[in-house]
Amino acid sequence: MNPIITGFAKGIERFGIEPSRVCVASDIPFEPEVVSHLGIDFFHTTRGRSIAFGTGLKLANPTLRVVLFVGDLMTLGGNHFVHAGRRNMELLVICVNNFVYGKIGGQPTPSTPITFSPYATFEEPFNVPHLANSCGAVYTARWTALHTDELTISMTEALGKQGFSVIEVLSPGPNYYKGIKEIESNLIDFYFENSVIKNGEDPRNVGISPEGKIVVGKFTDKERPTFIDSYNTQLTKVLGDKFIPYGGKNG
Amino acid sequence: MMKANPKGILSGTHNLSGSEACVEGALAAGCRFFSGYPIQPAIEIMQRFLARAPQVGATFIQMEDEISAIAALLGAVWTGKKGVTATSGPGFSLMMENLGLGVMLETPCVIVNVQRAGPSTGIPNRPGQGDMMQARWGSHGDYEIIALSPSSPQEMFDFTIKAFNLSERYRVPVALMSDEYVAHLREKVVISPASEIKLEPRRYYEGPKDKYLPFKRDEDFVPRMVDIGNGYKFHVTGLTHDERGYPIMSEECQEFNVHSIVRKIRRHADRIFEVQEAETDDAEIVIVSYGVTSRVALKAMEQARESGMRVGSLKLITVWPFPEKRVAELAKKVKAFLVPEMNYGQIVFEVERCSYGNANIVFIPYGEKEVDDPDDLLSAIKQAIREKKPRKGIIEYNK
Amino acid sequence: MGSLKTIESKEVHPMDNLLRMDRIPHIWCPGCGIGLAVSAFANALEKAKIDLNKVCIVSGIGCTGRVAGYVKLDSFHTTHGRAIPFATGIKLGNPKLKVVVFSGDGDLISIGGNHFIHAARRNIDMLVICVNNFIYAMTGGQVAPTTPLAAYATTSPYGCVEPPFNIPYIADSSGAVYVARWTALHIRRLTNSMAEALNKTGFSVVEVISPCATYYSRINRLGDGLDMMKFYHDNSEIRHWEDTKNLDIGFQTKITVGKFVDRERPTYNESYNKWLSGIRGAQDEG
Amino acid sequence: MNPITNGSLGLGVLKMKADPRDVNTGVYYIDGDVAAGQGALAAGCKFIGGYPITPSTEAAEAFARIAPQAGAMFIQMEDELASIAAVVGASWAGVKSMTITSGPGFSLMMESIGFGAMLETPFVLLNIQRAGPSTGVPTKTGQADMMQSRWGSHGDYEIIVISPDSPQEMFDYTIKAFNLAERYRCPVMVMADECVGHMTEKVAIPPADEIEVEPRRFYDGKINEYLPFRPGEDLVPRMAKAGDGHKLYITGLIHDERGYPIKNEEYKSTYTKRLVDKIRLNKEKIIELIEEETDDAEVVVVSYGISSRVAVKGIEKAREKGIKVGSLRLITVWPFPDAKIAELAKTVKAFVVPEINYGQIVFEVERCSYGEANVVLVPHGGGGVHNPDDMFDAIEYASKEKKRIEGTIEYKTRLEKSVFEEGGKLQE
Repeated sequence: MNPIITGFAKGIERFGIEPSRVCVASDIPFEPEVVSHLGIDFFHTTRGRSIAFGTGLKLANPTLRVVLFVGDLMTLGGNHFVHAGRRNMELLVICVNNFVYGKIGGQPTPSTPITFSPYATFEEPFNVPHLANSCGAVYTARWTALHTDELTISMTEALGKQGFSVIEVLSPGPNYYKGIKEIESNLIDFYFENSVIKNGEDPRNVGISPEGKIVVGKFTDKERPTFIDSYNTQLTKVLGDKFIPYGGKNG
Repeated sequence: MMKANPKGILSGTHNLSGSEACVEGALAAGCRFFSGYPIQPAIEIMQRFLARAPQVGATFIQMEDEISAIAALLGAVWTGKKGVTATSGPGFSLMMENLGLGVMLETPCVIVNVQRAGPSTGIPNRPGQGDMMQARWGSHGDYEIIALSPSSPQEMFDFTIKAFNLSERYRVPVALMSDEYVAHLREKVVISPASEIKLEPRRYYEGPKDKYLPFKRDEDFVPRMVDIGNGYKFHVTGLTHDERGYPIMSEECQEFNVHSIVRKIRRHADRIFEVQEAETDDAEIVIVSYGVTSRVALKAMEQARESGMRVGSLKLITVWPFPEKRVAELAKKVKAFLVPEMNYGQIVFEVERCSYGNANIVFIPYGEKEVDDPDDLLSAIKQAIREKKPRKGIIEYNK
Repeated sequence: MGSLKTIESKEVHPMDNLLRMDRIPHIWCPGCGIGLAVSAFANALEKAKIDLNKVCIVSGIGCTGRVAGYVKLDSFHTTHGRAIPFATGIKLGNPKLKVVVFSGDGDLISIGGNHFIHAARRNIDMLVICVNNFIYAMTGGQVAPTTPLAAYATTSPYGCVEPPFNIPYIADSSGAVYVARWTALHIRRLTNSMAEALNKTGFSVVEVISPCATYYSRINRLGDGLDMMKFYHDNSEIRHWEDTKNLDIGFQTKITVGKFVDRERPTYNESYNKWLSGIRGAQDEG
Repeated sequence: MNPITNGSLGLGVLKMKADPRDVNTGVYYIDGDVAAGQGALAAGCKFIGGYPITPSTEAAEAFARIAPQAGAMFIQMEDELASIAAVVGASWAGVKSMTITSGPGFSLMMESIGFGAMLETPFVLLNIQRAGPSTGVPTKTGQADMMQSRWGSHGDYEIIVISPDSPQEMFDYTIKAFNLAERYRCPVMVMADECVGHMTEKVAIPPADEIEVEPRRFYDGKINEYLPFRPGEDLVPRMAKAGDGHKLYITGLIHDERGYPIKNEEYKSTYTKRLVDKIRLNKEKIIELIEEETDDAEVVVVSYGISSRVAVKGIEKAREKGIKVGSLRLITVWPFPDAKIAELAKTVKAFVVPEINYGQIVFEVERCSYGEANVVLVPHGGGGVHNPDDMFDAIEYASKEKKRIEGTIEYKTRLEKSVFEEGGKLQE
């Protein structure tokens, strides 16, 4: 987690947004000290609901910059993910992925690693950038937690994007690996060493499979009207003067 | 009743945690399907099942959330498998909608809830008993359900089998309301030989194929089942339906359908409910408890008896249906009921209701101390004995 | 419905053994396309030559959700959005069955969107028939995640502001092995597609664009069911193997139909069995 | 809106009037769902997240039509899980928010209701009950989610539930629900039903200056000293909103006053206790009842929602026959008026409880009467309302029964007899 938060903090600083306008909703609890250091508002939501929660925050106060940290491979929140993408809600989703566990050291044995695996290894994982792209995200990128510079650049760029942006970060999740320090450090190195940067690659080709390299990079960067934009456009068109455009200074 | 299939039964004496015992119980009961989603502190049940699945040829799936876990479970049960899912507080809340579907389709299945401290995310790795009322009332609409509450790994094993038997017998989802403490507690568990484990077979329909009515009730008021894929071509729906399973949107059908679902359990409540009593014959104080708190209750009772206080214990094995009659009977004899719970008052309201003002009710809420410390209970017993006048309402014990 | 007598007639319609004639008449409005989809499905069942006793159909909630009640197979009408996980359970409980999920766009893509993408990712062997009428019809014409931009619905009284889902694209990108789209007009091609998909192993999706004369076309003043059919006739373009990302549907724009994806991937059951035998092998060695 | 947030001021001062821009003053002929939408608007609600479900959709549709002109937002989310999560989020962004649903959607919302209660988030949930369980009869009425509203989420929490019985009350009590939610910083549920939701009646919307609105009780102290969960007056903490530099840390885990998660059991027992106590100790201020002729009554009809309107017929008939009947209508069903029932139980012979379910609130009445009065349940499975004759018969029976009977006496309705005993045919 830590390299990601560092990247995030640097992103906020470089982009130059007032931290108090940044609001993080997350499935993963942050350390209180970290939040206080970042100077943001932080909401630890129920599992999987952070994107829906963030949608509420953003719509009720469009001046906020809402960032979501999503763990658990979006399993519970997959639906909120695809729909927020479709609406092009102005949210930045940082998807912390730790799923390739079964890959290291070959196949798992029934007694040990699989029990730690958040995902049974006989299932194929999502290709997150492709899914995000196909449901309409305007920005998708993937990095490992060790690509610190690239991650910071991506965070800075994505904070400035108008629309649904997704950054997938491959990183061992602390919850599943408690007490197995050895694996944790190995895994993160494994990701880094096996990755290859291919900016602008078609997201459909960046699926992660047990064979081959992990493709990282920035895959999507496009423009689409956000939810609030199209809301205002459509309603002004229909209602004319009677409509109070949404998302003014005070929401 | 029939005997269990020896395949998959680890007969003998083991040192198992509650979670492991639960899985062994499920396998002994012939359960061959598990669908779940990882959640603390129910994760061990899932892991154990996954580890045991290859050995017994069981099917396991980790779904995308708890909603789909229970939906998949219901689907699997209709193929003829016995199935189980395990979860905890937040997951249990997500299952509520499809628990209602299970009730409406009268699908036998077992839902293990390893209760943790709530509400919301609460404390994921600490025990609680805050979902007891939810088990009975958590889904919308009227229904009745069976809930069991084990207090030890041995009971996790036994009650899991009992839960499967009850669910097959009455065609109703059964909730096994365990808690983090029991699920993680490691104790001796005796697994009897298969020949001594009695199982309730599924109540299959045995008539001509074209005459099958999925919701026609037999003499016990329970409808008969068939498996998918055998040419019965039946239809079932979550809408209010008649005997054929076809939806009819009328108040008569609603009365027929839903009242039958409620009656099915209420009519057999006396047969379903089970309590364990200890020294209630001459007791002036009776501790009503369930699950892990009953361990403390028994300890407190013994200590109190040693110092000459006439204390008895009523341990609820089935929390739902609630043993109304037994509590009402006891209320007339005793001075007070003591109800320790790891929540801020749930089952105590039921005890209050069923004692009809005949006994004082003392409630001991979520303790600050470890669950197995009987001190609070002992001093509450002393207080209750000292109390001379009958008092209405729940007296909350002050530490 | 329940009190209606079974229609007694000496003549037997060829569909009679596939439909629950004691449930007819059905609840769908005149001009609706769901009946056509059901009829195509019934024909496809015959065409696919599979044992009808081993086919089971699961529906969710909504107009299309009622399909399960009219098809004479083992049929389940489940809760809103949960048809796919329910069907997953059936498939895993008894892998010999052919499971068909027949439901609407709101049910499968809105509330059940998560189950949809996850079942596709797992490649659970089932056929999903998604009738897309661009609106929530059963509840009275609310905006759906498939409602085209600027189209009207009761909960978007000033025009829909959200871009719609492109169902084949989302199915494709989450891993479906067979994806096709037809309108309710393309009965023959639809039947062929369904028959083909019934014999396909893996997560297959057939999207059926269907008119909703009562809500979608009435609110948007598009005429009745027949007018919509006419529109489909004039504006559908058959383009097989088109890249799924180009399949967006706008408000009264061209609709691209065809078969877009047909590939092979190991199903969940296959991977699971492989995993099981791997473990069994390991245990035997140990 | 300009809430007065000076902590030193008393409660009375905190009350303010509705914003005239949000109030469509006038007399209308509208249904309950639409009235609830108007009520929400008048109460200052600026955000509704919903998902279509019969029979609650009209309320969402009504709000969707009026929202854009009032600077409010209506969004139809992808499911009920998302709707309620968005509503909790919107509330923390500083606006009053509401969600609308019915039975199955209500069940899906259970997890996040606990989340809302844990975060002490003010929001309103409108549940237009239909006949259940599961899909049941979507288009017809029921009252079987009453216990669910109190106990449906896991863990211990307390909640406020209001049950209106007419479109006018849908308007009035939606406003009251917002006021209570803001006052006690907790989710408040308006448990209406299909009958009330679809009933069209006269609804008078008063001028804005006659509508009392409770503004959000924002924290107004120094920025770095804000503690989101420090109990203030009546155990209720002050609220802040996201984006004001408070560096909020809000979690559904058990937390301390700062909002930081703690894993100390000891603290839990005091912290979550407050969630419960905040409502239990303020019970008398929250409870609203309508009591009629209970002084010398021998039978009291305890009812809520639509059942109370049907009960009136039975009560009138009984009075004509000389039976002394009183009526106790629960406006707030939760917290339950324990003390009031216990007090009445001493003087009356029996309670008659009509409910459109097979026994929910009747068990509470039974509990609180401590065996001092008989308790008669007039059940109805839903899909319609009671037959007033049943109501009368039950009252008559209750007034004649001499024996004290333990437990709830289930009155056998005409409907039940016709379905189960007389071999009645099930008809559409």
